[in-house]
Amino acid sequence: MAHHIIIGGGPAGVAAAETIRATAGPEAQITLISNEPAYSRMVLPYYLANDIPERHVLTGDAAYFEQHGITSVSGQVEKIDTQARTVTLGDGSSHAFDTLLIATGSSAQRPPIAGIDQEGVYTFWTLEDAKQVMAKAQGTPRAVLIGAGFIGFIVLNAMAKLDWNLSVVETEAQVLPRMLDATGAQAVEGWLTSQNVAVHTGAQVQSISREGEALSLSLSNGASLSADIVILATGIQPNLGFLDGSGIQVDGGIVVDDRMQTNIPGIYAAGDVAAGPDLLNGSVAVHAIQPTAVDHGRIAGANMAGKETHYPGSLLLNVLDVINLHCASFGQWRTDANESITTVWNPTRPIYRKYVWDGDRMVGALFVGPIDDVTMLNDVGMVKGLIQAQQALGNWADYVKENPTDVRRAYVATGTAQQLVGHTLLGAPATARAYRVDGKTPSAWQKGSHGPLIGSRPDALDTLPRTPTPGLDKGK
Amino acid sequence: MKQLRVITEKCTSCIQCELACAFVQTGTFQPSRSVIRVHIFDEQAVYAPYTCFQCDEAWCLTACPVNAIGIDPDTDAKVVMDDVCVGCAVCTVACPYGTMFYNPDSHKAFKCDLCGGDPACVKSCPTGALEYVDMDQPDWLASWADKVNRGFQHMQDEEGGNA
Amino acid sequence: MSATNTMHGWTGTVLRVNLTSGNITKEPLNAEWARDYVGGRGLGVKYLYEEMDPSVDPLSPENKMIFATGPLTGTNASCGSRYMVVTKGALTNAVTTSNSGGFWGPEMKFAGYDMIILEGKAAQPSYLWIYDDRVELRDATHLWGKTVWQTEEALRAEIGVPDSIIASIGPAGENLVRFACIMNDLHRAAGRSGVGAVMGSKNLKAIALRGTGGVSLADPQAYMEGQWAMKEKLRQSPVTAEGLPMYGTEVLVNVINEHGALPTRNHQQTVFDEAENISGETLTETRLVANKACFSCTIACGRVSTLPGEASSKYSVTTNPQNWKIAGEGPEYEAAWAMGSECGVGDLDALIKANWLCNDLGMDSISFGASVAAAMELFEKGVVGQNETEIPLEFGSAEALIAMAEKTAYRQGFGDALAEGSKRMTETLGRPEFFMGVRGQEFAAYEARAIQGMGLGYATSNRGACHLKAYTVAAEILGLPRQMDPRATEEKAEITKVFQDATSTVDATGLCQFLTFGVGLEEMLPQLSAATGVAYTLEELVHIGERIWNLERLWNERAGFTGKDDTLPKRILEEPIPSGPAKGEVNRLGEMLPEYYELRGWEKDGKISEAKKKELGLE
Amino acid sequence: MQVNIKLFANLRKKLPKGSMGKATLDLTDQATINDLIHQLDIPLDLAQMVLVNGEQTREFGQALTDGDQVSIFPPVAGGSE
Repeated sequence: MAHHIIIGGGPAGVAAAETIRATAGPEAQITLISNEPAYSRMVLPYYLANDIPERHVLTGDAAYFEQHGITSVSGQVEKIDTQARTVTLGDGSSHAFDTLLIATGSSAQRPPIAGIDQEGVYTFWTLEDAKQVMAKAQGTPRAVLIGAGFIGFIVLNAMAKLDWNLSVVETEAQVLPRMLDATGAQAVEGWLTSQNVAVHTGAQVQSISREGEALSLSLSNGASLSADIVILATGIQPNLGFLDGSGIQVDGGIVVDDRMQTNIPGIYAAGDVAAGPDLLNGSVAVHAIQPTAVDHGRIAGANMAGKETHYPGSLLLNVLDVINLHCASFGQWRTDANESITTVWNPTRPIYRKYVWDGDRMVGALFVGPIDDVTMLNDVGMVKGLIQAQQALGNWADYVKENPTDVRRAYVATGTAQQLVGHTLLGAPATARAYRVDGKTPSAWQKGSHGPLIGSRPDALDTLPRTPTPGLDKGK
Repeated sequence: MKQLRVITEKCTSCIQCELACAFVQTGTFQPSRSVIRVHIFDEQAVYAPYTCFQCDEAWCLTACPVNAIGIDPDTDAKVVMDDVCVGCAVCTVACPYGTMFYNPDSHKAFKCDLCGGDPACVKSCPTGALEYVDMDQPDWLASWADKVNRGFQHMQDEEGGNA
Repeated sequence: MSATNTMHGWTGTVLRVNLTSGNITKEPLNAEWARDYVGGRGLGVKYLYEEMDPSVDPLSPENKMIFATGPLTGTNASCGSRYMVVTKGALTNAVTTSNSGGFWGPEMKFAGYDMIILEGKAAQPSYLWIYDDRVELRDATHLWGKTVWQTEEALRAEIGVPDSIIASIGPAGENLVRFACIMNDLHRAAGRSGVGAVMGSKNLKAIALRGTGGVSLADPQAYMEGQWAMKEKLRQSPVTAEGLPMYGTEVLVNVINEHGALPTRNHQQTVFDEAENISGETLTETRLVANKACFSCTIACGRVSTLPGEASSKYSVTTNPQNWKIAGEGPEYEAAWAMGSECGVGDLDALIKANWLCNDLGMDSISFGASVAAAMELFEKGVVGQNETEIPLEFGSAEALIAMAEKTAYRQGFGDALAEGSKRMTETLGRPEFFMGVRGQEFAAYEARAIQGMGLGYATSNRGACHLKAYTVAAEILGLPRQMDPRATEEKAEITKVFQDATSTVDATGLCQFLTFGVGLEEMLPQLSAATGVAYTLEELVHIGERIWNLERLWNERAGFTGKDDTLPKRILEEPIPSGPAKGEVNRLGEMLPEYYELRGWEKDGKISEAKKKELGLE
Repeated sequence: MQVNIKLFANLRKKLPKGSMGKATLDLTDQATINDLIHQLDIPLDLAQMVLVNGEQTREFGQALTDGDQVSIFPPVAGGSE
């Protein structure tokens, strides 16, 4: 039987392993090589915030992998030989594969700041990082977050939940430069200030020095910050170093086709390392986000198992809870050309929406608004649907441009849900992952039986008569 | 498997379904915490409750980084397990139907779980606009879309004329 | 939030907005008053009574306005949608309690308030934006002049919250039309007595709401059993399960007309020969698009009607034709009567159009229609001519009706006279006998000469002539709870008192009066008690209704009203009905009123006795 | 004898389309209101309000006379602001 090797135990790797098993059946030989336990990075801040215990961070454990016939190998891949079709690990061991998936993810960047290697300065990327920060934090420390990007903000939210005293320093002129435009960022910055988070944008940290127990940060804008903990969140880079000389094509990420296959047949890539098809424009791009990693893994897994499956492409999307301010972004939101955007901006709430149009199709969107705004959440999902389906809105596009907070009508009238429903990535209904924290079954109603809550309803109530509605065409 | 069917013609927009849903989800009447939402399109005189279809692709489930969403073997409903969900909200942007919600009190995702096979919304609908029946795919979306669209077309035809 | 919430059913918090100073405060609900007056109409009147001098000019800053919900508003109790606007009526100078459904009242509860009390007058046009505990008084200069529908659209866009619920006034309220109303959800009205004019006098254009809180219950399980039981009874009632859902209130056009009790051409006749054209049957068969429910309503009497094709352009609308969509709500029976038979107009399309105009411009379609009818009689009798009115105000003229709707809201030409309501208009023109109403407020759609009890109800109604404070039509025509002879005066004092008191209680709960066609206080009681945790008894509920009724009366006494105001126009008391089934009848108020006073325990002149005040805890 | 009948609300479906609820019926002499209701196939409990020449009556055993005007309503209600 074919031997499938997967490098990397993150979401992409695990999804691929499971998909191979489900597709190829019990005979397939699967090996998962990873230098870390299988866990989800984006969950680490919630671990930091004490929302979840450590075991909830894991996406699989030894018992689970064993039960699913996945050989788990701990180690660092040093080299891939595409001719011999082997991978070599740091301990010198070599493993032969029939198909290979590279899902090695990315690492945190360390910016060149004087004094960055001191105690009390942490990246927040790995489970080990998280443990270090948690060990260091006592009470409600003063924390400085360097880098106001997506990852940084999840950490920020966790620190805010813990009531830490927070400052944020961002080199670019705005926070969340890769998730929001200037107006959206303005909303977030105002909100942060109202939540007692000090925001320094357009400022670099020039040096970090020790002053007794505390750290002192000197900023390019002249400010000086005192901190107990400094968190570095200045971006990530794909883990590609071991591919040098392998002949695998790299362009920002590992370039893959719509089956997630690299330029070398039988070798696939997925997740943060992969530059895969973009849903909207046919190009390839790295979308280093959780849902894309899982999609990549599933598509790669199916193809590795011999079931030819094509990926329509990933949609760049992000979502954040910034201390109860909800932010979401989709697709190509970057343009500011008046003719192709529709915006709603209410600085006091704050509420911000931006839709980007290509003709009568929506190709990008931004949302900022209070987290308790249930209608916005509704619209966020529907806008995702409109973009994903590349729905031609016809006259409804004009309607949405005139009534930007009324997406629902257009969504319904254009039959977008109808168009999306029934379509699946792998040509079959998705299955629930078998790995369950604490062995929980995803069964039924967790909030207790709702029978008593809703009371005993008389059976006959089903049949209240109602006027048969003649419908609008009656008058025609 | 059984699914919710909405008969838009029968809906009067009374939102009894939302109230029942919020009540079983939270114990109080707060429609903003309901995961069934009645879309009221007054200009087209079309009203319809709308909630998760328990779709085959289960975008929420595959996107969840902690595997907090599973499939209830009894109902096929995709259910969120509160104690596993971390509230990252990724499912809310992954779902293309607008039917994944976020509870601002608990900071958890929440969605229709079909009440374990006895949906409170169906129970509370006074006009029979909601049914819980065997269905492969939701079969009412097209007629709903058609109604809203026709109403809109009609509106546009009338525009400009002195009504 | 300042008040701690230990209450169930009630939110426990009152929002107070002083429009003069811009001061916004939250205070705990007076729990003792809440117990004794329940909510809505009762509690609103109690606060108004305690806080305000009843003799002030209703359009002065000294008048207060209270938006009050009941403990069942916002629950899933069938029809738990109501809020009440309590203030001194611009039309009547009496206490008024104008009730509306839709989604606004529940949203106010969800935002966390049982009541909103407005005081003073804003320096410039303003609106209130309430998102849970965040309350802002904002400039509305840019909204002033907009119609109700435009205001809702513009405001919703401006605040960026699509599901916000808005109550607003239209041009009629801004221009202090005496019967301007407050509209919410485009087509729902706190309709009568000029509450919209009071809001306009305060420079308040709108109150926009978004609430994400909930209504909690003291005993959820008992409550749920109670609400199921009431729904089951409603399902069994042919009125609430079939009559109202199928035909709406409009079905009454034929019913009342067949009884010879449909006031026609300013009460000159009581049978309308074109009744069929404007009936609920015709509306349903030719113009109905859907029926629509208010929040939590299992009846859904609301009519969504349409004006297709030619019907749409039959009568021109000069103001804001861009507002017109393919479908809108109404007309309800009262509107169809006031603008229809009372004006002699038998064209349903004209009525739909005039009704939408009233909604968009924000005025009470009953008082508007009845005022036009009075003007038509003035025109017919030559008191006014085309020089004054520009348009011939002939009975039956749909064109005149529609033109006057626009002119009245903007107080243009003769519309300025109409905007004062028919009492002031007929007095100014020297013919007060053409005013058909009580305490300055025009009658509703039931001829008091043909239905005797309604005459007593109109004459004693605290907010001026009104069908909603004692709907004896239910007994006298519809046979609910038992059939009474409409032409007889016996037992009418008793049924009027019983209905007045029971209705006061229903109005205090937050529930809709239409429930009473299928259920009574005994069905509401378990829900009310389980929601609030107050162990009310049926006797107490009746007693509460009586207390509310008497407090309103006491308020009116202080505002200067006496037993002399408990009367009906000369036409109703002295001119026999000329034709039809009720031919020859007059209203025999004199036979009923003394008995009524006695049953009420009042003095012979209608003054509330000290003993009664003491019994009800009013002094 | 002949009586003129008017049916209202959903009782109208008892008569042919387009009749607007109105008809003139041939009845045997001495026919009562009950006979009429029976002939029209109206369930008794739906004949909530019966008016003979504008007067409500519950005396369904009452004999009708030639030329009477009979109106029959099912249970209905109304009255809103």
